[in-house]
Amino acid sequence: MPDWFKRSKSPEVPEGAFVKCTGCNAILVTKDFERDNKVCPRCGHHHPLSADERIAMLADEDSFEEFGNDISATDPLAFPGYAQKLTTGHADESGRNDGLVTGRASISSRPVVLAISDFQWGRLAGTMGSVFGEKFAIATDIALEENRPLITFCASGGARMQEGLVSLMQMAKTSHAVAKLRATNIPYIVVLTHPSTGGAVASYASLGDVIFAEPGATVALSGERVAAQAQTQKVPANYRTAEFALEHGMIDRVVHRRDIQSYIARTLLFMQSPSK
Amino acid sequence: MPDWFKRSKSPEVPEGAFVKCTGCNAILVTKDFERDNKVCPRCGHHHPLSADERIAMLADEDSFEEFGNDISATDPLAFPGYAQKLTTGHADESGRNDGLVTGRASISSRPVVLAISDFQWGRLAGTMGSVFGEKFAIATDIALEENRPLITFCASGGARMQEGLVSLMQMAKTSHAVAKLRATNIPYIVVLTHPSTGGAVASYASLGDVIFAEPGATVALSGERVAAQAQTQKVPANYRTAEFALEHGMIDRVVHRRDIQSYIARTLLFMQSPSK
Amino acid sequence: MEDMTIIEFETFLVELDKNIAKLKSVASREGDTAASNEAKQLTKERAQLVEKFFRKLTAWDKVLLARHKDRPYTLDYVAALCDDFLELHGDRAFGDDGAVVGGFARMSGRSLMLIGQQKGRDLKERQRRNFGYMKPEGYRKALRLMEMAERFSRPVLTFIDTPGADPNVPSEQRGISEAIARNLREMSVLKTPTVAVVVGEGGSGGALGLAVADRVLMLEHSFYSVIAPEGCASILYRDATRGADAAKAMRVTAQDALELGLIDEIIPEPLGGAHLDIATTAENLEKVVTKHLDVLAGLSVDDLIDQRAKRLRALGKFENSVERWRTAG
Amino acid sequence: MEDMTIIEFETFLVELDKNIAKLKSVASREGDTAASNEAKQLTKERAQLVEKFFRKLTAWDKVLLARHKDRPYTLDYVAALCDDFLELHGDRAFGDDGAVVGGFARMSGRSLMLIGQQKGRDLKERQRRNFGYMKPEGYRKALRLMEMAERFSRPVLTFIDTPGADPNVPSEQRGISEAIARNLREMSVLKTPTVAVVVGEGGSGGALGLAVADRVLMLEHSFYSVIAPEGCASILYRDATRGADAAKAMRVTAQDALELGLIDEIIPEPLGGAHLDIATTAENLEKVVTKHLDVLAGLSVDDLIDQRAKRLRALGKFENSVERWRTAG
Ligand SMILES: [Zn+2]
Ligand SMILES: [Zn+2]
Repeated sequence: MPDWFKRSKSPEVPEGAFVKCTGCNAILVTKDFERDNKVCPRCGHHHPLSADERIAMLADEDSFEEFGNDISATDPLAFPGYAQKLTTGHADESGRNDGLVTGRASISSRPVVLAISDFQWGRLAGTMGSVFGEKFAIATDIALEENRPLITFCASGGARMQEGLVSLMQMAKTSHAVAKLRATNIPYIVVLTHPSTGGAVASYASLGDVIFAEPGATVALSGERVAAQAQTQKVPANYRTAEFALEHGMIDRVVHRRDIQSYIARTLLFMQSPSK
Repeated sequence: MPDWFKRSKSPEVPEGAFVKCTGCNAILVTKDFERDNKVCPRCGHHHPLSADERIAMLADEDSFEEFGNDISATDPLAFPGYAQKLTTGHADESGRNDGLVTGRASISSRPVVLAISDFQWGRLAGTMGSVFGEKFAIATDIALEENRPLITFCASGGARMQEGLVSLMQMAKTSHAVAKLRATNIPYIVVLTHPSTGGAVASYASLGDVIFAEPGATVALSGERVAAQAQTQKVPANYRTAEFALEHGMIDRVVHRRDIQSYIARTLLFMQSPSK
Repeated sequence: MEDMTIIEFETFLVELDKNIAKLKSVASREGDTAASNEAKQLTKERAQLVEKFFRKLTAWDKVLLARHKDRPYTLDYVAALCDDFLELHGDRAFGDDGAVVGGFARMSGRSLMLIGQQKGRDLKERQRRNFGYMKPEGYRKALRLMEMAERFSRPVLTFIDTPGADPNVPSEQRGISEAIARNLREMSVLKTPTVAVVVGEGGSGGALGLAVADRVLMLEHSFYSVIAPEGCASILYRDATRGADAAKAMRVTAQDALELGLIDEIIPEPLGGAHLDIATTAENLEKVVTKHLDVLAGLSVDDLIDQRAKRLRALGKFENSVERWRTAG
Repeated sequence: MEDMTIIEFETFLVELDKNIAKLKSVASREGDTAASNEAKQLTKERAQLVEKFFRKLTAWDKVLLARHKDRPYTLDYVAALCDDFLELHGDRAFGDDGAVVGGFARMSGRSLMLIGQQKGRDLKERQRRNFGYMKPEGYRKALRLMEMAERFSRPVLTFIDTPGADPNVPSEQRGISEAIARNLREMSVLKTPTVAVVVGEGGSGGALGLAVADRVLMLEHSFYSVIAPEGCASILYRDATRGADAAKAMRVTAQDALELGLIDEIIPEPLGGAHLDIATTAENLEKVVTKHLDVLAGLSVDDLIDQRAKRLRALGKFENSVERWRTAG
């Protein structure tokens, strides 16, 4: 199991009413923890959220209308173990067809399209396969047709190895989708969450007009092991983090989860307010 | 006198028939030296050329038709010593009004516009004053009207201090002229010669579709003294040279003077041959 | 008094104010009418002195004022002027330059992209912001933000306050010349209204790299120069300490720039300089900037680009004759 | 024979050729008819063995062939194909990446922008070219050249041959992800015809960063993969040495890519691989590339962009039903 996977696992629950922070081991009251959107008040560690939790945090109440849930993967290579993972994913309680959840919503009353990654789905680490690519493209099509900004939250291990070269091509497909948004000046906002790696950051997730990231999120092209093997020089302390990406000019801001909704709303206000 | 000025001075002439290379002190036969376009066959040092020498080397025979020689500087600030330099410049044997020489020509039978800097004119170090800016703009206008590529050779100490803020604005004026070429896909080729510094490289001279430079030419924003004063760290051996600029991705090639005509012709062939 | 620089004059005023305070204190403690009258007299004379001094500031005084340690910086104006400012970071290629800040701003009910050169207040911040010397990644960050503003049809407002572009080896390595040149080119054809305000030091190409705009404004005591006065002095007089003479010779003040037709308007500062009353300065600035933005907002993009092109094409002072110099020799 | 890899088979052939040569030498020196006949027989069998071996190359053989130390690289094709090649350098912002070459090329009477990933032959060149691992400045140089081609309406031809993008700290620092992502975006809407040819290793995103094109072609024994077979093996089997199994599972060959509808055509290599006959390989390549460029040249820019958009939009294998997996559990 990759290291980032271990680090990003959900907090242990010693008793139903309490959770232990995976960042600092503090014991937290579950109710408070949920209210804080699973950010530890002690150490600030941002624990993983499901797509539904993200949507609840972000979208105006009852505004989310999902789309794109009627397509599914085909295991085009008959790749070892992939069918099993897909079956597991489809059986999961969210009822989703993929780790990318797409839909219309409004944020502070502004209509938007959301494309939110769920890292857990199918234990497939938010990877980009054909369904991911198609749902992202549908989300873009709707954003274009209805003149809605597209907002995406990334949490991904990269391209989905199990679909071979087909999955690599999803990088081209999603980047082209962004090109279409850009050509028509439709706002495209990216939020990088833990972990944002591989093919995701080498395509759609690095192409936001504005890019925010959650504190401490891993942001890097190479997986941790590849990175460790490849290094011939000293590795900076914050290497492969959101803070590192900020320092090197790759993202606009590191934003605490409690502020992300307001940062997105302020960005949309800038991009969409009528010209004077 | 700035150091680069000393380094770039014309070779000493021990006897009329011989010259001494300022690069390696070799004694060369003047006739051979002239035939080699003032490049030392021993050490490869590229000695300064006048604009007329450049044009002779570059343009098809008798193809050069000068324009823009009917305007002149006004000393808008009544700056100490400037009037004297302008008078000297205008008295020089070239009969020119400024260190920038502009005209129509053809290169390998392709019609072009040339804008060639003469470093010596008025002992004003090829600086960019109002006349420079206007002549460059006229050259661009003609390039646009007649669909001719613009080819410029830079040899400049930067903006012309003696015209104060007016001269700084020539950076904006020439850069805008390049923007117009770019918008209409008219080829713009820059050749950096010794020295290409200051406001020149921070404007039109860094904006070529293709940028060539002569070997050993100084290429830098800061003058040598400023650079020396400002450094707090080890300075690379080839610092502020064409070779340094190449290494750091700022120019396309370092090209020997004997090859420059052919490199320009090949570039024009690429940019202008009919699409197939 | 005549030979004092503005900084010396400020020191003199501090002493004078101490004296006045002392007199007032004596007057109130001991009911000393003479002291009271002298205090009043000195206060009156102080006001006259200030009036007189500021009526004939030299170019060098303007340089010193523009560099004054208490001079308001970009973020001071942001604090005074903006209802909201969401700072954005990074050039998406190398780094985030602290010598320039930029982001979404709300000002007078308008959304705009605000970009400004930023010096630091204390030593630590000064170092972080490289004393206002921008690096290539700074110009590239600024261009990224300007292109975003263009895409979303927002005006761009830039604040200029830099001694110049960073002249160090790493900046040459990463193409400081290219970064400035590209900004000049792209700003000259940016399809959205642009206003640049020199609020402090307008240091040569490093300043111009953010100042190709539809309107260029200057604060009353800012300056704008092709080369630092000290640099000019060391070339012209072989004496870098003669910056005052060079500043005069190069005509670096806002008033000179206006006379030369290179800027559009001067924004008045409160008596004694912007640092004595940031709120009033910011108010003046907002008024003038808003006026120009309103005019520019009324233009079509084509007209805007066309007017800017004409403006840039017309820059320069020359004659259509070469006779003067030919015969001068 | 069955279990030999292509590299082992080549070694075997070298031994075999030595035997044949020895027999021939004996035959000619001593007039030994038996030796002469045996030499003839072995030569015939050799040809059959080669035929047979190459008819059933495994995915792993393809990987080994694509990485073969004598495999022709971009500059070998340039030498064989181009009447003129003027290499251009630099990204105009940071550096010049030796792992990618690009410039003006004349090929079959056509001017085009040729850009290719380039490994090195000897150790020194390999290091200079970073073993074909491109850095951010490489992708940015390539994009600069592609945009120049677009401006002058020249087609772009890219050669793909990389183990992947450079994964080291400095490349992360300078935004290797951003550089690739930007290339994908910009290549997807570049207003000029583009053809990409995988000539050796098509290593994941590092390859794709130059391979979003109107036509994607592959040499017969090249491969193209979402992750290096060894990397896949170390995830899938926790054993990086099982690259052969992973290569098969991921279907990385040109034939697989064609079957999956991800590429347009396979360019045949001479028997035994491109390295045995560069001239013939280059000829085949030129023929196929020219054919596609001719077709693309006949399209208007709008049609070109439209077709490329449709092509990109259609990438992926999915069903319009989720029932299969829901019921599978
Ligand atoms: Zn904690
Ligand atoms: Zn010599």
